[in-house]
Amino acid sequence: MAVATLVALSLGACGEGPGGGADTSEPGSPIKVAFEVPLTGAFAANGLNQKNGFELGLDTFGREVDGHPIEVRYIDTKGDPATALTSARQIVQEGVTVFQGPLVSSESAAVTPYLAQQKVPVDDLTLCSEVQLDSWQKNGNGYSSGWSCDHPALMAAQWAYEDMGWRNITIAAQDFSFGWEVAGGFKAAFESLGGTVDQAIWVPLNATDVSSYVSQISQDTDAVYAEMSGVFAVRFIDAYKSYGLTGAIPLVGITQLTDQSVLPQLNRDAALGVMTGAQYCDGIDTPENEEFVAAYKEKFDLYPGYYSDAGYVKAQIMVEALKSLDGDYSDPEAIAEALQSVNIEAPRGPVEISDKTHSPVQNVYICEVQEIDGDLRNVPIKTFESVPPEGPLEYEEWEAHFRHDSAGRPE
Amino acid sequence: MITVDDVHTYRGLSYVLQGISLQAEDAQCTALLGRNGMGKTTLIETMMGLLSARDGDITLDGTSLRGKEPFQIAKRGVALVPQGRHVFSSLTVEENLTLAARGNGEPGAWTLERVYDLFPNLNRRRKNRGSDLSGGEQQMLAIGRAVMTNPRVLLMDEPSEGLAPVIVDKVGEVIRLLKQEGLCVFLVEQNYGLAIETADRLYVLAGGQVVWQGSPAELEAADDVRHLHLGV
Amino acid sequence: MSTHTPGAGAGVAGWQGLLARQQRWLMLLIGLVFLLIVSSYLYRGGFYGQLVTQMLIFAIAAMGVGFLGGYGGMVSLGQASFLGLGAYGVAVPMSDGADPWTAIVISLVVTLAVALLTGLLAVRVRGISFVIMTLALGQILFGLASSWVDLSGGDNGLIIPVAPTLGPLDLNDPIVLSFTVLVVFVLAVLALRTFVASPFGLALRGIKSNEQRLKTLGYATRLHLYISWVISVMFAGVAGILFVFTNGLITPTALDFGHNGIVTLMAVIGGLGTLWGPTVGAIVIMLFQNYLSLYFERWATVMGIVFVAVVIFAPEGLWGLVTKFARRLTRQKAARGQLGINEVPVGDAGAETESELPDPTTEKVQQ
Amino acid sequence: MTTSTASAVPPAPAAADGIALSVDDLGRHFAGVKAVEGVTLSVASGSRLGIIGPNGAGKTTFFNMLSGELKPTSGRIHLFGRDVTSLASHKRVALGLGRTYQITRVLRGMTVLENLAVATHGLSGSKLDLLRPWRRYSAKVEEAEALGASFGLRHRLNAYAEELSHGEVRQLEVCLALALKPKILLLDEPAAGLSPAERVDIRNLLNGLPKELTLVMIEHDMDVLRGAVDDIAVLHLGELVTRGSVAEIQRNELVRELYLGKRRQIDRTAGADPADSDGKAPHA
Amino acid sequence: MNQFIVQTLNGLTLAGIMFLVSSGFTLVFGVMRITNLAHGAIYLLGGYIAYSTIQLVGNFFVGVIVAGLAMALLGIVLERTLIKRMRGQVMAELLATLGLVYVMNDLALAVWGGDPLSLRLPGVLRESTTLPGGIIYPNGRMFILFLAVVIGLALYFLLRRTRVGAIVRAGVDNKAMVSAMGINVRLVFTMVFALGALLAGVGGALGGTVLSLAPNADAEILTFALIVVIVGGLGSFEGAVLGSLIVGLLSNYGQAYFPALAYFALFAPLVLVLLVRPQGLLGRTAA
Repeated sequence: MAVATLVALSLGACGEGPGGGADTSEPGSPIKVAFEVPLTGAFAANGLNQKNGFELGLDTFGREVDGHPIEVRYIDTKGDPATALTSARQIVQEGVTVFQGPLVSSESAAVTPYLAQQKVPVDDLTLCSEVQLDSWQKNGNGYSSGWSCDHPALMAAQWAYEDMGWRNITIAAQDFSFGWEVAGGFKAAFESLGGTVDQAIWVPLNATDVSSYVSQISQDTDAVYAEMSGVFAVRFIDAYKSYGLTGAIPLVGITQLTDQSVLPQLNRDAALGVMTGAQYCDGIDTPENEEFVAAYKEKFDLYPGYYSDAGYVKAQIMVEALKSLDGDYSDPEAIAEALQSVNIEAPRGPVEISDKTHSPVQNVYICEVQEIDGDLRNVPIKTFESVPPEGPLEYEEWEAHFRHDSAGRPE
Repeated sequence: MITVDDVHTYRGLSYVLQGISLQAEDAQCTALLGRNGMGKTTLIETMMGLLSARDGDITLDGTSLRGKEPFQIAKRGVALVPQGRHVFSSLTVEENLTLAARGNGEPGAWTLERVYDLFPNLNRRRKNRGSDLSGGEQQMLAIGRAVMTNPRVLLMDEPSEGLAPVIVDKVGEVIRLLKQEGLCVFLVEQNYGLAIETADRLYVLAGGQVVWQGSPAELEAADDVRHLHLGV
Repeated sequence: MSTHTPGAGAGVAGWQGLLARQQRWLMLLIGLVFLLIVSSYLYRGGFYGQLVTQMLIFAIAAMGVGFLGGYGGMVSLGQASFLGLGAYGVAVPMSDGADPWTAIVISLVVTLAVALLTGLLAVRVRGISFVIMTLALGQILFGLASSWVDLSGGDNGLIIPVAPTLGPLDLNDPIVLSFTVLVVFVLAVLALRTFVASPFGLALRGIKSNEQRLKTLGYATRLHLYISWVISVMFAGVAGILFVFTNGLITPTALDFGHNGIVTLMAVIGGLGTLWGPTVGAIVIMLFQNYLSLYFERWATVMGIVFVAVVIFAPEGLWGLVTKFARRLTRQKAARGQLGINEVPVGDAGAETESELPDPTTEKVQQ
Repeated sequence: MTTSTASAVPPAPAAADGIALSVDDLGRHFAGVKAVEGVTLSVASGSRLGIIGPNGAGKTTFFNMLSGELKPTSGRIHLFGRDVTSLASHKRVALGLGRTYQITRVLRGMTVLENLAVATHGLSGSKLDLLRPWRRYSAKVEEAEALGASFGLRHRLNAYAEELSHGEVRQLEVCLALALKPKILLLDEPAAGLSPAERVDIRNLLNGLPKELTLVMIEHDMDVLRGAVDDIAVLHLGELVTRGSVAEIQRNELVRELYLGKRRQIDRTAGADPADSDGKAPHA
Repeated sequence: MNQFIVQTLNGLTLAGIMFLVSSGFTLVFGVMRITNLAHGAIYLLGGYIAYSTIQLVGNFFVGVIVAGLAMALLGIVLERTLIKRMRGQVMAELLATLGLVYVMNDLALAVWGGDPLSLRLPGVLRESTTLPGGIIYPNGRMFILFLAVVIGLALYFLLRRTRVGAIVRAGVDNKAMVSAMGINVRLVFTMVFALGALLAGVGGALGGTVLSLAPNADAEILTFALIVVIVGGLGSFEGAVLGSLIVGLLSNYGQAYFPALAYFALFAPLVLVLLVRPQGLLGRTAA
């Protein structure tokens, strides 16, 4: 029995021939794109939005470059770093031209060293860890087209201190690296301006009951800054209302807090007036965005969320870059270089990849949940234009905090 | 009338009942005697359907009980007073009694009141849990519980076990009363005295087979049987 | 070896024959694994080599379950968590800058310490309560791994950048690593075989059969079970060390309920109380996870159904079926030459014969 | 780990008074039911005591307290002059106590030889040996084989215990107890469930036991007891009713009445809370 | 102080949900000696079914009832087709239910996806009430606590005051004798298994308003239930009440006051109980 299966395995292993880089020399041969994305698990909604955005982007910008069809294979990582790594190994062995994803920061941290070692061109969405930063700076094979994790938080801190005049703030964040980066960025910027973070509440990813964390928020803070996503965002905002905080203490958050991936599930009264520091809001008033929102709504009957925009931008950058290569996709280094040199006008505004951090220089918005034509929408109330990844901080100061926070909770 | 016809029963891998045939008449007490480990309890459990016979048949008034579940056999009118009493320890005395109550509506049927009349001790302790009773009270309860189903056949497995003589006398009285009411009482005993005094017909079991049958007087006379198979 | 007793000879020879056959199996298996690893690295850059390596690692952990459950009668549902403990035992010191060898030693010490401590609890309960307790222990380790962020990195897990080197052997080379795993696996099999054949193993089977009786034969049964628990946990710990170096990463999911169940499943599907059962189970389940999942999305459903079917229809497990068949053949051969040798029932004794009604508080735990 | 259980317990002092076992006012209650009450008796080294009494008299409960499987609710137990009342079973075994069970407790999933090998390792440090195959302990294996052979199991050494006949299981049960070379042996109904022919085997087996072995034996069958024991203690309703030589007990009218169930009025506090069946607590 | 009261109320709500789940588990164990490891999966499935029902008919209470009934039905099917085949083999039953966990979770994944879902309470239950002392507390949680108490009392009445309850308790004492009294124990078993599943299903529907419904939520709740029954005593109804209170409160206080040690707060009672009273606080002598 054991022997039989081993033999079968061994035949399977030998039968499919040598692996390695994708062979794209033949005319009409496919460009192999691997897309790791969580389609199940806690991050599934984000993953699905991103996939939808990517599909719409391919529809818009083309599924074929110079006669080579773009062949996308989506791999469900379940939000689990170990799965992401195992799948990455498997798919890279089978040959890949461009690697997209993964989405979750811990997945990126797991996959990045392997992809760097294999010199695979990769666009992994968000820059959240020291591992990525080091790897991009050293190998240049990858970048994050979405944003660096703390980017919107840095500007939200500046806005909170300067525009709103808040001095004491409570932070509530999910207890994982994305949460650490976001909360740490907010804290670093807010404190460097002179403010105080009086309480930090960390919600474990496996928390059974989010509202028991909400009930820990003290009544005498100026405002709450929240990093919550998916069902945690829904629970958090609901609990915020039911424990009597809505209307009493302003709630500001990361993009995901009121992103369209959760907004329809929110209690209307609880959601109205919640503000976010965001790199994309569905209510951005530009032709690019209006076109994108209309197309997205037509195709999926939903308003696009930030992850939809991110998927769309990924496709836009990739197609533009591939076009610049004149049909030669044999050199991973050239592909990586091309991907990072594209400057585009995206729904979220102009996007340019920074040489220092390999993450975007782009607009950051402060948005507010408003009701427009009976729908809840995120509407920009302030725009910071073409902000570098370090935001209001000095670059060295930013890099120090960034490296520190990606390894553990900020103090 | 309950008839056991060439019954073979295994317990796990051991072949315990090796072809037993016997018969218990209505309004009589039929007793089965034998040493420890000879298969007496196995026979009772087979009759009640708690163990299934590999071969042979058991009939109640001509209807086969083969393959019937214990509760079906009980519903047909067979009741069990098990060895070790096994009263429901977490139930009160009254709950123990009413649990299986199946009044047949006839005058003279067993009711809670009649059981309490017969065993006044139980009446006094009716709110106590089964586990709080003494051994004798538990035996009374086990008998009371069995008759509350208004059975036609009563199987009793060593009702004298571990009881003071005066309680054993009480058991004897109850058996005689039930006989008078027309019940078919099938008694498995080690207590030679109780069996001799209450039974109308006796069987002796050894090595999974019936080795002797007869009346009490015949057994009193059969010294060799008593000595060899009963150690008496 | 005293086989002079007439009549006993056939049985013993049959048993030895079986052992000899098992040794041939072992050689064959190792040879095949060798071939497989080499060919997969040559042709596919290591993915299948990786898969085989993972199979062997999980087989080691499952052997721990098989040892305690199959021979001692105590089925653990926390083995993956102890595997995770071994892995974190390496990963935590290494992320604080320890060198790999130091980390391995720390991991072994930590796992041993936890095994010694939890053993005190483990030997206090039996049967179902034991299973539940191991499950709870596993969930607690899982909870610690995900919530003790400062140490474990939370849900991100910890990444291991380098594996140790030993003279010319660099475990950073995946082929070398795979063969190291193979060597450890063979050692684990030999250890298990030795343990089972020893007086200790004999007593353990006795405890499974009737613990009370062993006590009145002079055995401090809790001591035996305690030692077995520690051995079982150490199998998981060693597997965890190999796991973290092979994977380069350990995350809390590796310790969760699903993984705990899967390791137990490996031991049960393969056959509790058999030498090769856990390995067979590990191969089958890893194939389900990595191979069937390519073609059939609902592979977990199939795995669950297969598992339930094995529990119902082949409680001795897949390898148990094979040995049962082999033993029956041996017996038939023997029976031709000898008189009066019955077919040997394989597996556990039935419930003890008791001359009274079944009593729920004394019901035997069977499996 | 290296200290075996045997050496963990100091060797039993030779009982100066020549008493192997003594119990003093021993009692055990199960949730209000008295299974054993106020039993006091002693057994001289090398002597043989039979215990009789009807079912439910508390005999097995009494044995379970002697072997340490049940804790007494009152009273003390001394083994070879040492108070063992709260000593664990396996430590009493180390002091030289062996026992058999009424409901046999052989190791069913193992062969006869394996059963016996487990027993022969029972009191030696080798039981914790993880490395050397038990079959290579040739002295122990030979001892096990010899023991089996001397009690009629020579041809059944490789049979699984669950394949044995009733009588063979009884023999194995006694062999297991003897493998520990006990100084005192408790036998719980060794003849229960045996055919007349098998009873003869058991009687021969008992007669073949070493003379210096102290024996306490529960048995219903006076034929088995006759010639096997020096005197007999009678338990009834958990209490020690009388004790005397086999002949005395057979003559004793009270015993005949109790034991044979031919009751007339007996001069005892009738109606005293009787005991539950042997060794089984009502479910508390 | 107010903070403490809120945390206590939160802990009690959690205890209420744990009680619903663990009482079903302990009931099935007590009567049938079945360790149903799929109990958590039934909880989760109940939550999912409530979710879909509410989506469909728009009424929360219909969702809860449908979830309970659907799980009871599933319980009947499982008992009749699967458990029946392994009567009395406790370890086989346990392992088979472990296999079921994978099947049920995988099928739930296929139907409801891996995205965490949450149930929305209707109307006034979504509001808050200001309690004496100025504490604002969500009505929904008070409602869940209330419902758990009501269901608990109903169960107590069923078990202690009715003939059916007497049969169930008698079944715990001695199944064979109940059968010999002319009662169809098989039917009782099926009903008890169905009741256990019903409680888990209702627990899932109510729990889904506070806790997320997602893959792995089943393991989480199963762990809670197991710790509750180990602490309270396997098979003991009163033990489930006591254990739920202890575990619910400790778990919540742990999260609120010692977040890093929250898991130790669960571990501590388990270890203490195992060391001092392995059969659980209100359990009978260990089997």
